[in-house]
Amino acid sequence: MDNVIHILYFASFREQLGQAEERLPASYATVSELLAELAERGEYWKTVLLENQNLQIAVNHNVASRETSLKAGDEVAFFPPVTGG
Amino acid sequence: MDNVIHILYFASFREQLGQAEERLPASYATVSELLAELAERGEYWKTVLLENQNLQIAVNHNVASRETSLKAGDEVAFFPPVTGG
Amino acid sequence: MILDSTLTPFIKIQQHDFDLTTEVLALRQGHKNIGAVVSFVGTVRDINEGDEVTVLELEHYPGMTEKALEKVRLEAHKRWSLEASLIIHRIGSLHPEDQIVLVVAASQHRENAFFAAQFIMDSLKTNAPFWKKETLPSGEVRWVDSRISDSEAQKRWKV
Amino acid sequence: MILDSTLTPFIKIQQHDFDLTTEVLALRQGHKNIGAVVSFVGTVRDINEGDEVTVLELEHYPGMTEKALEKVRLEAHKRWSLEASLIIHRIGSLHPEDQIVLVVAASQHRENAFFAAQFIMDSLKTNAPFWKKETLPSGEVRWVDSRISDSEAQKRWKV
Repeated sequence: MDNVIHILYFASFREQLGQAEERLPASYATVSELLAELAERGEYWKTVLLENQNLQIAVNHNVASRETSLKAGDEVAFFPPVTGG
Repeated sequence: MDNVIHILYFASFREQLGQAEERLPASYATVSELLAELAERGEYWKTVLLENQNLQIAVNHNVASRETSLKAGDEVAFFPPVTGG
Repeated sequence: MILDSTLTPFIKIQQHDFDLTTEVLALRQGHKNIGAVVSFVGTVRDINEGDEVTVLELEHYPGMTEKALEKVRLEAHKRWSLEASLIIHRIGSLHPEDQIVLVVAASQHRENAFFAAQFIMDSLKTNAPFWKKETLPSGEVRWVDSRISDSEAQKRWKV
Repeated sequence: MILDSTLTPFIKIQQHDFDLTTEVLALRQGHKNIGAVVSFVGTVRDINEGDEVTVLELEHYPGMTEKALEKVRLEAHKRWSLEASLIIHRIGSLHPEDQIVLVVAASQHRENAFFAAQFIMDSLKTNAPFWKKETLPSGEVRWVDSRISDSEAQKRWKV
């Protein structure tokens, strides 16, 4: 297991943030801490993710929340409300 | 228009009464009067039709009741509860 | 006096089988605003009332059946905003796993199609003049009893 | 750590189209006690939010999608006595009138199949990670907004 977390962005988030995935060191205890770090990248990241009341989160393919804890090897996904079917 | 009513029996009624249809003079004011006349044929007719609480009645393809009035040319059908689908 | 049964391509009483894909495609034809299609297929079960069934014979009242089904179909269109709907019911000799009945309801959004299809089936079960007779492996032949649960199901629609 | 998505032939995420008859027949195979089969097909409407749509692009989250759908399917089996069920969802570029999604629920009696199919669709709409992007005739491309009515519909199941 690498000492990283794998982050995925889907749909409008992927387009707005200009990337589909990235790897970061596994140095965040919770999703909230990770979001705070990402928001440091600028206003756009802050608006799309941290301050987005409709932000959807999954950790290792399970629905998660900002309080969900993270560990090395985790896959974290951020995406807007789903619209399939 | 003939001066008769056309009577149909379906499913178990047809088998129990041994006939699928018949014509009778149009001399019954209501379904009830017709049923009383048919019951005169014997215990079997009385049991299957007149005294049958589950008797279903249609007049001219519309759901009807014992109170429905009859006139020459009418088609009256007697049958048990339906079981399609 | 008998009125002609309503002539409609959306009610079919037939001995031969039906194909789900074909029927649904034909029904959708020309309705580009359909977003939801709910289909119900009733099939012959191999067991009824605990007994094995080898043949299921379907009898109906020609004329009244079509009229009763068209009434149910139009009522469904009135209650829910359907774009299209279809009822096919087979008659004659059927066997386990055969298709008996098809109801299709199509609407813009799924809720209407679901409710309409369920309403049509519940109504058909209690109002359409069809009768089933089943043959058991012993050769015994018996008429199928109507299910109390069917008339209960129909009541919720407050017809 | 990522768990393998549940391997099941009853969840399919695919680009190619599906055939209703073929899928329903395959699902019924070997279940002789099925008496009711409810199928839902979602199709691409030519109009959304008042605008004509020329292309609908479906994106998903591979791995999580299968897991979310299998969870919904198993929950439906637990709540209603299903004999079999199936979910197919297409991804990629679709056009008006194309089929998007298929849900099939099969049970002994019709009520369970109806409720289960509706539950699966409501759950899929709110829980499965799919996203739609539509192209208008002007060339404008926009992400489809989630419908409030979908999350309302899901609430009635009290998951």
